[in-house]
Amino acid sequence: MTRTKEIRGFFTKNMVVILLLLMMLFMTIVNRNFLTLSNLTNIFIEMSTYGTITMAMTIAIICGEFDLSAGATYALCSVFFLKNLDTMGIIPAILVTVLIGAAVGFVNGFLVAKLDIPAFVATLGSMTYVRGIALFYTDGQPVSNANQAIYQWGNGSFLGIPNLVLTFLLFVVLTECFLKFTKSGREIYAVGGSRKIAELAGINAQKSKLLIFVILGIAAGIAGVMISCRMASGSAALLGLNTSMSAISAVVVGGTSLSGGSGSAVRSLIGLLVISVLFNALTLLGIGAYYQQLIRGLVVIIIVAIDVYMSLNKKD
Amino acid sequence: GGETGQTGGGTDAQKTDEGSAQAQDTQKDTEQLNIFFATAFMTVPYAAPMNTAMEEYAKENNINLQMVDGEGDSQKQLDQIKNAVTQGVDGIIYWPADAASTIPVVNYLAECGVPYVVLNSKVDASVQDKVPAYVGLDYEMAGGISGDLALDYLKDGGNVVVVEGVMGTEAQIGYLKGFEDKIAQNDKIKVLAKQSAEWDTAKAMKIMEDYITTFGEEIDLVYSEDDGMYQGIAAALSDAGLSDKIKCVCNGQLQFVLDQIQSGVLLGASSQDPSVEGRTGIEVMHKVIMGEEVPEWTKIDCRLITPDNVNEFNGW
Amino acid sequence: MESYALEMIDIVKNFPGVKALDNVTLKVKKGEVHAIIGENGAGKSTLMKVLNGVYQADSGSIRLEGQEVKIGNINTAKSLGISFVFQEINLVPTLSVVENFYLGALLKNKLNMIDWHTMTRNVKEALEKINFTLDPKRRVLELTVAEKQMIEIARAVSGNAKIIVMDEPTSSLSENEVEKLFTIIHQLRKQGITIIYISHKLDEIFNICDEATVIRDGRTIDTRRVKDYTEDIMIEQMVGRSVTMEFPHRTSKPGEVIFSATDICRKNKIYHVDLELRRGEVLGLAGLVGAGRTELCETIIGAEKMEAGELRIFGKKVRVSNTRQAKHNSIGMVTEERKETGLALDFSVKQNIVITNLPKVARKGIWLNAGKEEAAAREYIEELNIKTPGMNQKTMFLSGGNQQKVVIAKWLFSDVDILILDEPTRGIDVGAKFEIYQLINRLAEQGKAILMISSEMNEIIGMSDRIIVMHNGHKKGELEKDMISAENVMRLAVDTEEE
Amino acid sequence: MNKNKNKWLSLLFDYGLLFVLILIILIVSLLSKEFMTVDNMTNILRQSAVIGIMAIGVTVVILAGHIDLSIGSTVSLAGVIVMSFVNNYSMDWTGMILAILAGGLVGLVNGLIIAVINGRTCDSFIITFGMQTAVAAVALIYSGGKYMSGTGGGVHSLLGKGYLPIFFFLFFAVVLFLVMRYTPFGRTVYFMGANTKAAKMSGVNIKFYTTMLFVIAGIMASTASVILSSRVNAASPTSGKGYELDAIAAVVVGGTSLTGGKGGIFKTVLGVVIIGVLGNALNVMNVTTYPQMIIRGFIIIIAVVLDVSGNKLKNSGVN
Ligand SMILES: Nc1ncnc2c1ncn2[C@@H]1O[C@H](COP(=O)(O)OP(=O)(O)OP(=O)(O)O)[C@@H](O)[C@H]1O
Ligand SMILES: Nc1ncnc2c1ncn2[C@@H]1O[C@H](COP(=O)(O)OP(=O)(O)OP(=O)(O)O)[C@@H](O)[C@H]1O
Ligand SMILES: [Mg+2]
Ligand SMILES: [Mg+2]
Repeated sequence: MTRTKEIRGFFTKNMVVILLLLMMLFMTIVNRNFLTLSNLTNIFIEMSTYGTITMAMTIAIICGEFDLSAGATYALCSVFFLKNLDTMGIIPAILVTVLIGAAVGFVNGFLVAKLDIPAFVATLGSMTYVRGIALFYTDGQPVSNANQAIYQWGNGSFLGIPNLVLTFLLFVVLTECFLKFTKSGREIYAVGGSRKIAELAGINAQKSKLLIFVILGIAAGIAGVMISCRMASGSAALLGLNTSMSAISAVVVGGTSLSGGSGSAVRSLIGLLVISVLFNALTLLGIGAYYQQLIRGLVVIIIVAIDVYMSLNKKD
Repeated sequence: GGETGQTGGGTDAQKTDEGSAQAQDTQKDTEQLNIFFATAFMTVPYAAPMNTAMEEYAKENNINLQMVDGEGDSQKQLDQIKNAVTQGVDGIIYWPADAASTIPVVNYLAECGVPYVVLNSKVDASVQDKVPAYVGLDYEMAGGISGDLALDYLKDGGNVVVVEGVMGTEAQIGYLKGFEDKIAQNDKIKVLAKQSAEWDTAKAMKIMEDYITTFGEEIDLVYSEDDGMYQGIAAALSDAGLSDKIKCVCNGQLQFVLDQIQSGVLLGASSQDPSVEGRTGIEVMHKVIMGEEVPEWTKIDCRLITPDNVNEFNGW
Repeated sequence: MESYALEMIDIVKNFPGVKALDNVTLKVKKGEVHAIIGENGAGKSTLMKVLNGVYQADSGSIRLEGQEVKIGNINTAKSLGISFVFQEINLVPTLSVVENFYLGALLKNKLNMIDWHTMTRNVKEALEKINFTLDPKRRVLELTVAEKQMIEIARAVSGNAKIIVMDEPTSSLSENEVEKLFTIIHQLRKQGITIIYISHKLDEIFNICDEATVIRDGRTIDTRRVKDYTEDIMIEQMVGRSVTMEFPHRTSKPGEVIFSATDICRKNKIYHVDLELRRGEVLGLAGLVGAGRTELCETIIGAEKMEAGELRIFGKKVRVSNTRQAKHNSIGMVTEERKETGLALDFSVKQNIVITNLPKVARKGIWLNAGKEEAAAREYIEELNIKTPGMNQKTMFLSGGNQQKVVIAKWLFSDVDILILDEPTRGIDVGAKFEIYQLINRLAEQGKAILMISSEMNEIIGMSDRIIVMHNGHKKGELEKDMISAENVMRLAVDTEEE
Repeated sequence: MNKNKNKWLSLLFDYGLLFVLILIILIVSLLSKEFMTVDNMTNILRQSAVIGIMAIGVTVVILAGHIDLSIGSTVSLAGVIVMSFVNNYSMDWTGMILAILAGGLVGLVNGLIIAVINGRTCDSFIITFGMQTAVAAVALIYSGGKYMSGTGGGVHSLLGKGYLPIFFFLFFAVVLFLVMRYTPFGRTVYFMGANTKAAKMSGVNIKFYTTMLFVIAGIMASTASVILSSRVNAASPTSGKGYELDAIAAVVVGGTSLTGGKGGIFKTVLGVVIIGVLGNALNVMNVTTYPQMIIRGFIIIIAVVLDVSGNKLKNSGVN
């Protein structure tokens, strides 16, 4: 009785991991290109930029918020970095870019934390104006930069692991540590779980909310630098159009509820992997783009629906 | 036909690195070629007839064609192409999302040794010389054809409004430049306003309505950068009862455009046939794989469509 | 001259439209247990929220051990050595017990990182100290209300607070846990810690308090040693008139069976429960906290999935798979958590009252009629004596007891024949309680069948025609009128032998 | 004295949007003589009709504490369905009915899933996002990814002409306004938004209501799409992309709270008109695309800041 319950609990808890493993197993059997180093590296490289944003999004979602403007910020930071790299020099350009990301995040945070604007609206507004600024700044033209140093870094690797993947993994580890072992991190959980109760316990919820948006902005800035290094180019019109929603879906597919108060970086990493592996598999299997899109939508619906349904029945 | 994005189906799963392995497990006697098509946008209407034409050619020539949707994301395109190379394809057709982001893709393609063709949009000038073959329209020339028409219509000068596509795309830049260069020859022609409708019919209609409000019958001519947007412009003009007073020129040969030229509402258009573009693209790719000589730039036929010759064109 | 641990002098606090505190003075002697009593809405909780800095007083002063202090926020209160057990549970549901214990004050190690190890150990010790076992790693959302309340108590007493405020700490505790709490309070007093104790249960006051302050309508009425009080004086001071504390007499006799439930099962919660309800009858549902009474009733009204079982209303078999069907079959339930499941706090009193039966205030059942709505609201505000500045006041601004009355009003308005009342008097002052008892009688006399859950022994014995006792999701027994006694109920409720 | 001041402020915030609207209209009329004409005003309303119909549909969902991100894709799907009939088979009525039913079906699926899993706001956010992706794909598959333009003629091509779009917009707005304001159904939706659990325990069939609300939003979106396709006499499988955000922006600019239970149809109409007037004004004043985006973003934020602080003031102010 309890045994079957335990087993069921295990499956419920680890549904996504099991799904990931099954998917990988299936792909390994049907397609010998799947389990190759280069394919797996490709999967990781692609997720490294928006994965970085996903980590910050995880923090925000734990705090009960999310950000629709991350993709626009990402685009703004990328074009800014590319345009100013030559005049500023690499390190200052990186710093200023990240600072711009942080500034956008601060505005969002101020609106949400101090003025009590729902994040959906605040970031919907900033999504529009930030992209407007990016487009205005570049006059809508794609920007490129021939700087070899950043290009080599963006496409180079260390000990066989691509630099971008390393940066991303570092970000995962930092996020996990921040969430688990720092006071600010734990306060984010408390505020996400219940803002009122956290405040009664003397936690400064406004500070936490401000912080998560600044972190998001910084992450978008870093991701902007990363993509610029990899592609040596950026486009205010095209970059990051789906990034925010992809990041949110990855977090949710990983099993973190949008209602806040729980979640972890590792879970989001798994969510990212599920989505990336799925994409990769569908492409390797030669599924057409329209059907891929259909499957992608259905997968999000099904995973989330099962997850929510299970978590509601878990109390039994 | 919803199969636009669909390709050979299950056979892809058995794809292997060496072409020889393929022959064993299929009943076909000749070796099947694997061609990979990395689209910038698979879901834009323009892509649909292009894909269909390519598939037809592929079927006729026993080619296994795999298409993927880059969703306008240059990084995604890079990764898709890397994956394709990992899988071991015989040739890659690359339709870049934007010019600037092509640098790392072309660098990679040049390095990996897989033959490739660039389709629809040019690559960044800095890597132009590495590209073995480009298939595409000369957008500037196309814009020039429309410009000539305008020049002809507005012999005594007049006022022009422009409805533009997504800013920063090669098409938008070329269409505008070609057109503006031409009408600059007559300094009595004035451009009153330019707004971007982002290739969207409904947005174009709104912009046209607002043009009508602002300038009324001061407008003598509308230049629509593409045919899809023209549908919205035509609707706005006919609603306002101005179809006779305000004339249009546009680029592209949507069936609707041909009908309107036939009935004399639309002055004329520069032709752009996505089917021809697709078919030429894969044809050139095929030739490149077979080791045949191809020109550096295979220009897609572009002519002026007028009521006299409209029957020579196939609408899409 | 005795030394006071806390003096709150001439505190005034205004809310829009409400003078919640009107020159309240409270003086608490060091090392004593001091009770604050008063009707619902008297201002007890508000006074305590002024003490912890959630609200700022409009005027007045606070002195701790003679020193005047300003309390701007809860952290100041904490640092001054005042800790709180709030009327509402204040634990973050998604976090573990350990983390809730240290909420806002997590321990860090030398590396400035969270010290999980030490914290877990400390929590275990703190829980042991109050004789309560619980895995500190469990998430709070998995816990029962009682367990949560015990954590709050353990948290408040574990620090080195000099003053501990407990605002109705026993309202969701079972007898057993109340005992534990009283033991703790005795220990604390021995250690010289001052306790402020707010409760509507007068027997508790007489049991553990040294001194009591009565507050009425935001004003201090009296402060006396508890031994100088009698229950009657206390009640009179609270309500401003004399009230008999006997349960009002009911004239009606139970009639025919109008509702029966057979073999009700709910997965892992309720096992094969049968019950019958007669017209004009009050059936008590007794049991310890967590016995599954709420769960049973939620199953009956279709709020939770019924695994097996059969419902008959007026002899006819009915299917109730959601709450709407229950209402249509004339069953309604006043839930125990009024803020969570009873009211839309953003809605006005009027809107909350009419919500269960909107067609009744609509012309032709389609168009809502403002006049009818107001008439209905006015009627129930008067009948239940709901204290509100007006029927358009948002219910979030009412005191707990008045909120409860609105929830009851809402179900009275729906005209159901079978009314389930889950802890109808929890957190309600004696005056209001009496009114609710009268109301229950009136409903019974009108021929309604009432199923009343209550954890208060007096109440369930005083009000019921018949009592069903539950334990762990099982029906343990049924007591007819002549068998009803506290001993019999307790014997069944704590019965540990399993069938 | 202080009380009086509060009263004025609260009045200002209550009708703040109306003031903002009047202010914008005044300023723009001064700057541009073309703006303040009957033609242009009808023009604005006609342009706003599509987003407007979507917005009032989604308002109902938002009032109940949910959200629907799939309505943009529903517009795309309904558009290609209706145009495929208008063109290929010349059966406008069949096409329109099927298109509207398709919208209802999308809503039904949304609603059923969310009802079955007892989804909260955040769950409907992500479920309808998945639906957005899936429905967009269905539109692509159905149309083969192609443009569909109409040949004109027939009932369908009339719906988008002249005053008809405005009529439909106002018609649906009035109907839904009356339903939400003066019927038990509407009141129950507000109650659901204010406290879903309490609504459930008060005998509201939450699952039924949730499903119905999404169906309403779906049908409104597909109706909007029929009008849109008629207006431009064309549809593409991506024509509704991003419309859901425009519609939701209009709802929140109008002052309906995303947490549910507060706001209403009238506010949404106001929000739609403000956004419409603003967009038109910027176009008429020949502001280019990018600065327009920047201004639009800030307007959304400012409108909501005003609204939220107004509510705060009211809750702390006179009752
Ligand atoms: N935030 C607020 N805004 C407006 N009025 C309030 C607010 N908080 C409390 N009140 C009012 O102040 C008065 C005192 O409420 P309080 O909660 O202190 O009563 P109480 O004595 O604790 O009652 P109970 O025994 O029911 O808990 C009530 O009339 C209540 O309606
Ligand atoms: N022995 C137990 N240990 C832990 N949880 C329990 C135990 N027994 C019951 N519970 C849980 O306690 C919760 C409270 O149950 P329920 O509300 O039905 O009790 P009740 O008899 O109505 O008590 P009350 O209403 O007085 O809190 C339920 O979630 C139930 O699953
Ligand atoms: Mg109280
Ligand atoms: Mg209970």
